[in-house]
Amino acid sequence: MSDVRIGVFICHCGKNIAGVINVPEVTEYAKTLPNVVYAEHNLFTCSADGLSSITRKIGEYKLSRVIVAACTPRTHEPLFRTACEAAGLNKYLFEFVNIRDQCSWVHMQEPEKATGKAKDLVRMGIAKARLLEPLEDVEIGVTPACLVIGGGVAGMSAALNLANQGFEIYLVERDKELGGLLLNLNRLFTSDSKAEEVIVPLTEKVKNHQNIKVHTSTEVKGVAGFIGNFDVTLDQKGEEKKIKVGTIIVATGAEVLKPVDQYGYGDKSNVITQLELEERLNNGVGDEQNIVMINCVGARIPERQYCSRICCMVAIKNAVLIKENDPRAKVWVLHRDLMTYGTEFEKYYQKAMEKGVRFIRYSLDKLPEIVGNNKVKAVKVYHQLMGKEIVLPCDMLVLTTPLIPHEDNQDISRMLRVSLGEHGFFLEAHLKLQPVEFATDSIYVCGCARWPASVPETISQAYAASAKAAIPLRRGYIRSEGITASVDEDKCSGCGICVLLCPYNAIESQSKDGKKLAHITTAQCKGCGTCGAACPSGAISMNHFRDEEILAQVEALVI
Amino acid sequence: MTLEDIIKETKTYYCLECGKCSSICPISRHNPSYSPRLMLEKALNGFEGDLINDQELFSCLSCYNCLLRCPADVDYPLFMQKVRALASAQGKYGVPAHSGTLQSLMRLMSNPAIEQRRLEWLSDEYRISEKADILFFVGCAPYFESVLDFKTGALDIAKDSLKILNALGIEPMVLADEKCCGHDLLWTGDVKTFRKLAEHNARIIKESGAKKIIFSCPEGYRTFKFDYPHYVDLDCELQHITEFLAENMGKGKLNFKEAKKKVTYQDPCRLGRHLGVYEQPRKLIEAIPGIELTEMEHIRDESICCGTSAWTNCDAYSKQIRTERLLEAKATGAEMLITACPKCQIHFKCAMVSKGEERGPDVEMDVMDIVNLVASALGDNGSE
Amino acid sequence: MKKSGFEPKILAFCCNWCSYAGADLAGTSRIQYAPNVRVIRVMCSGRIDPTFILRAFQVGVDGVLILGCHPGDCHYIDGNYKTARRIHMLKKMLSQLGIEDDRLRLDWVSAAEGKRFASIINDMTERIRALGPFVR
Amino acid sequence: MAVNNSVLIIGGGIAGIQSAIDLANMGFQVCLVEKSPSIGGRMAQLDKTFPTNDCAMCILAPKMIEAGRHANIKLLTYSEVLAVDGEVGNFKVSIKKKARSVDEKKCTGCGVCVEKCPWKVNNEFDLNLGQRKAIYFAFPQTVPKLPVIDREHCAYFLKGKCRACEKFCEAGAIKYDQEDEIIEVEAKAIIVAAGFDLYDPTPLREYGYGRIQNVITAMEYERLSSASGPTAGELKRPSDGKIASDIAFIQCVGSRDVRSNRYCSSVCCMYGTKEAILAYEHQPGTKSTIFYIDLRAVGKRFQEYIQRAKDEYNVTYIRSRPGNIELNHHTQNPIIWYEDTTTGETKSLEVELVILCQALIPPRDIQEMASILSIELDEYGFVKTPDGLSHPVDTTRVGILACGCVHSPKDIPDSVVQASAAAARAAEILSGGT
Repeated sequence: MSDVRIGVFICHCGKNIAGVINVPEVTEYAKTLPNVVYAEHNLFTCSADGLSSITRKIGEYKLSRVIVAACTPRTHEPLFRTACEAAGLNKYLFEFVNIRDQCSWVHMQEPEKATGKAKDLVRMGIAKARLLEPLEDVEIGVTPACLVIGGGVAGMSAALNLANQGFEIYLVERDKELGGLLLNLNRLFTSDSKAEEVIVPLTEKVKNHQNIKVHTSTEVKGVAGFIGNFDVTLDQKGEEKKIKVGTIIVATGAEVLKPVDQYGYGDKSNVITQLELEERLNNGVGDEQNIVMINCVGARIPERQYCSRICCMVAIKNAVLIKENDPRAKVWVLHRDLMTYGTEFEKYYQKAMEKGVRFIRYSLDKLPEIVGNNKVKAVKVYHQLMGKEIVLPCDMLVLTTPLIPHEDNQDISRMLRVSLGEHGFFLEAHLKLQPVEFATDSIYVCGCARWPASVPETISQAYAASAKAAIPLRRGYIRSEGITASVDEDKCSGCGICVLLCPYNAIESQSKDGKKLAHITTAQCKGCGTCGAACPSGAISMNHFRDEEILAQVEALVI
Repeated sequence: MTLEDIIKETKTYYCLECGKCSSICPISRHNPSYSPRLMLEKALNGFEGDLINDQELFSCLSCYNCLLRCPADVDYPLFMQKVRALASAQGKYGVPAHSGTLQSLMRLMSNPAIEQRRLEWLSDEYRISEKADILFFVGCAPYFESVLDFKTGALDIAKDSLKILNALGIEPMVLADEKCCGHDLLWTGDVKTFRKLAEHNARIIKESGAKKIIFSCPEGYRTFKFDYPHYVDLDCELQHITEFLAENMGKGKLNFKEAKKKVTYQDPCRLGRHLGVYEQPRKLIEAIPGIELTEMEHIRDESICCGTSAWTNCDAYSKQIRTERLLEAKATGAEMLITACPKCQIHFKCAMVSKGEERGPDVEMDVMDIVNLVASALGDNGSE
Repeated sequence: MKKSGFEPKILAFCCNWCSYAGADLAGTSRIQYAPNVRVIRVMCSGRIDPTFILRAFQVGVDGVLILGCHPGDCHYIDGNYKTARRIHMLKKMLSQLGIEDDRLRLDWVSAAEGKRFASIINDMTERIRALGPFVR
Repeated sequence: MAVNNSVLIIGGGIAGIQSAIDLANMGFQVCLVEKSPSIGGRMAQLDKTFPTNDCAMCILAPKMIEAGRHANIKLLTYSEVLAVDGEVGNFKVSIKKKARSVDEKKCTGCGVCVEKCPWKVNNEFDLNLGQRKAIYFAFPQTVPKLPVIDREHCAYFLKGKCRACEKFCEAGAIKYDQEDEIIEVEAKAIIVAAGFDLYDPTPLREYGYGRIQNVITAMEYERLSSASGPTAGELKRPSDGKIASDIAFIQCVGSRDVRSNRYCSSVCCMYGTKEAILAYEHQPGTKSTIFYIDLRAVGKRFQEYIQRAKDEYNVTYIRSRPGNIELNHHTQNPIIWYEDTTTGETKSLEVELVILCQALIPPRDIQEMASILSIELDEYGFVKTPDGLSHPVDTTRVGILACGCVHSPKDIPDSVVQASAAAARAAEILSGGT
């Protein structure tokens, strides 16, 4: 440690610090501490002259560590790091000591004690600084191609957007046709335009785009490699194909629940789902005069608690289409809450009311009942808001069922090492601010694979996912801070505790010359240090927060 | 007109079933089981029978509170008017007040054979013309005076209206064969008779050549303005006397003598919420020197109804409503409650005439029509 | 064994994203609290190795505070849960060692809870003051 | 400043910030224009966010700092767009940068000036529930960390004396004579992320807002509930500072109503529920009643959130839209009149505090903005999308995109999604596609 040369810069922050803490005294004290070869105090260390002074002194005094005692690292650390780099000092050899936000500002009545605390904090900072090691930010190259899994409106929109930005796209669809769920739909709310008016032109653009390689009847069989560099194995009807991509977008969509054994579905001929109704409406409606729709069949129940977001609109839209086709027809929508959120949906709901569609609220404790043997003749519903039972004549009973996740979401999540949420939809990195990202970099999600969504919402998410994917693709690399964990392979016992603990799946057990070892994909490590804390054999060190560094701080607390 | 037609015309299909109407309905407030929303539900779900046979179908005051607040744009008062027509077609008229005397009177009136002598009260201290641009529509005041067993003061409204108009140098026409405007019949569903009356009035008014009609009764005014156009065509300017006076006070020779009084003012539903006349009456009251106007807690479009309308379903709840309103008036410290509708005056006075524990606390307060107030304040040179 | 004029030395580990930010907010809001605590910043409370805590007591620190994000808020998904488990176990061990339970405290402070941070510090300081110095 | 290959973003709320960061990270030059003194927008005013109860500032601040520091992002706060010429590929935009009366280069953000300023003014960030100085930071975590002199209330600008801030500023950053600047910016594409304003419930007189002290708006509640708000997070009701333990929330105030806005504001059912949960967390045992029409909980984990509110946080939901609120003159408690729509009975409920879940409305200056940008608005005054189905973030003018609540009310995740979507569309346009 003798060769370590530490420079200490203490900030007055005007009167913010100097008004309470005796800054000169602290500066003098710092000078007395081992390895400190220089110390000064400035009115504002973050000001232009403050920063240039740091850079200058590093040269003059051949400083190998720099400490600034000032406001807080959360806002100013990057600034001072740049000042160090300007003088050719590795930015990880800088240490920040917080003597304003956590000292002068909170002990204004006790200047002596505040000054004492400041000394302790500076001493602790210096203790850590002695042990600091230079680190490099990690840069991993990114293969300039993107794999989009799922050829529905989500996948195609994402693919097209990225392709138009000039990137190479592999679009993989397991069915023989592109289009996904929309292929089975008639008209789309709220414009009532035909589904094919959306899907056909989109499919054409995708098929004819030079940057997009479409693989239909194809499934993703395996994904190896790590972020930015994936080796993907595709399986096209038994025929394997290997591709290399840098980013992956999961757009596998969802499916509509079949309400087996509910309200006579499956055994009564005139009971169908909204999805089946779409087909009928597509081929010109029948002459049913009394149509009853029941919403939330299989949704918002204890077994499946969630609301599938779009079903109310699906029902209302189909009800409107029936009324427009035959105004004399009677359509009742039995619901539990009408989820026509926002401007457009609420307006569409009003349109339905104008057309004469009637809405009846039922509650979970008194479900509607069907009347009739091989056909449903009537539906009995307890009208919650009238407090009485109503019998509705019924020629056709339409059940509105939720979107549910695909069974094989499991396989994909395992292959990509991304998580699923409680209901089996894919789990985003952060519900509020990272809705289309996974905790793992360079893999993204959009559309109904994530959560039920309308067509415009799906397209927005698709674009959002391609925006995220475009970042590493454009840069050509992914950079992450040098503050990551590393394994000392001699110490590692290969117990695998760290593998289980890592929230980012950055650690995996690899066997190296017969010995099981923890291997950290630095690019994937976010530097939380959970692994380091748990490693029983002290093999993992969390750089910049290494045991020695923290212990040195601890020991320096008490003289 | 079928129930479905009514639903369309009144935009009942927009109902969000939110119940806001009920929670601001003066009837529901005192009779918790009365729910305008439920009436609409019955219609929307095809329970026409229940709707028509519902005793409370005739409870609605058509006070317009719900209409002004409904978030879904449903015209409940009109819905009531129309559904009551369906009901009356099946002989349902609700519970007529004063054993239906007034309704019979109106129906009789519609008989062309009848020759009214309804201008007997018109002594020569009032000046009217055979031909004039302005017509004063007297309304049913003269009849009320004789039908009801307590001093309504209704007739004085007619008299004082003329007195004031004369004071302004106006000698209006008054029609000897004017008939009931039909308001009460229309609102109890007797469209047939209403049409007869409307046609009669329209005819004689056209013949009279009147250009402008002045009303002292907001019900007549409302009926001529909003309902007649659907049944007859009559092209006249219409005004409530307070609007007319507020307009002409300045120019005319209306000068008032000092009248020391603290008064408060009741916005009648029809003049206020229906026709939007809030300012003119106040302007008029404040024009009288010495008169101090102190407002009640609920005024203008939040004003509280006098508790009954169209002489039907005048029950304990009606009584509670008007007693409450009188207490609110009293609370202002005013000596006198001024209103601008003969019906309001009658109902408030009635509330004070018939007392008794079960009808809530007794209230004593002078009630007077704005027209009487203005007339009483006229200086001598006023009516020269 | 309350000693007059005894000023406890307390060590606090704060995670970078929530509790450290909360401590800063106490500063920006000028909330005054006891000057007995020295903060060591780590990226995540999940980083905190029981050794750190034991070493602190070893060198004569009177009390140790572990402050992380509220459950569910962890910037690193669930680091704070892991900490909770670890500290729970450690506390058992300390009690076996006869070290008073109050000397080690785990708590949650969000980046918006400057006030909460201050009151935890004050409370901790008072408890340790009551316990007296840690002398072994 | 004339930058090529750049995107101009109007609005520095979470949507604008997200678009900016995404584009900047893609390597494009971005100019982010915000009319208030700091970025952060509405989210900065919120206490916590549903359904995770993440504290809003904890998750927002890092993004604000990132945007503030990013080499590819030029921040223009306290600035307004005056005119836009040209077309997609080369828009010419002139922006007014209002005078802060503070030298950005010299100011270190230490805040001594604010401390020393003797003049207290109502703080609009706290909806005037609290006070700030005449020279002030919009809120503690502002980006950039620069104070502003509120010239309407500064004694020096009013009376020509004081100069306290100047005297104590050791950095010598106070510039009373600073003037508005006009800045010309070139942009290939523009993203409108102007956000929303909040409906003022005063016109709905039946609810007594402004007349009954203990009837407040949801945003006022957010500030009262926020640890860094005017009451340091204590739910003191306005009339007497009593901590309210019996609260009612009224949904659809200014929403789903022909007399104000007929659309649904999308987020009120959820934020109402969140605020009820927070009330309980602040003071366990607190009772909340939420009046609603349809309980619109369509997002991920929303239904579970509602369930938890019922099971664990003493929240009751009543399906009804109250008709009016009266005042109990003795207790200062609001009395809510409503119909229990399941029984048809008209009832009243007396509580200690009523929170009106106010609607989200288009920014009050949207008309002006629309004419400057020559884009069309929909019937409600939100930005119109020509093909809402296939092009959800486009506007009626090629090269101008829109995201977030300026399109229609939506929650934070949906806004963030649209923000990134707009960034992707802009990138597409900048790459020569359309």
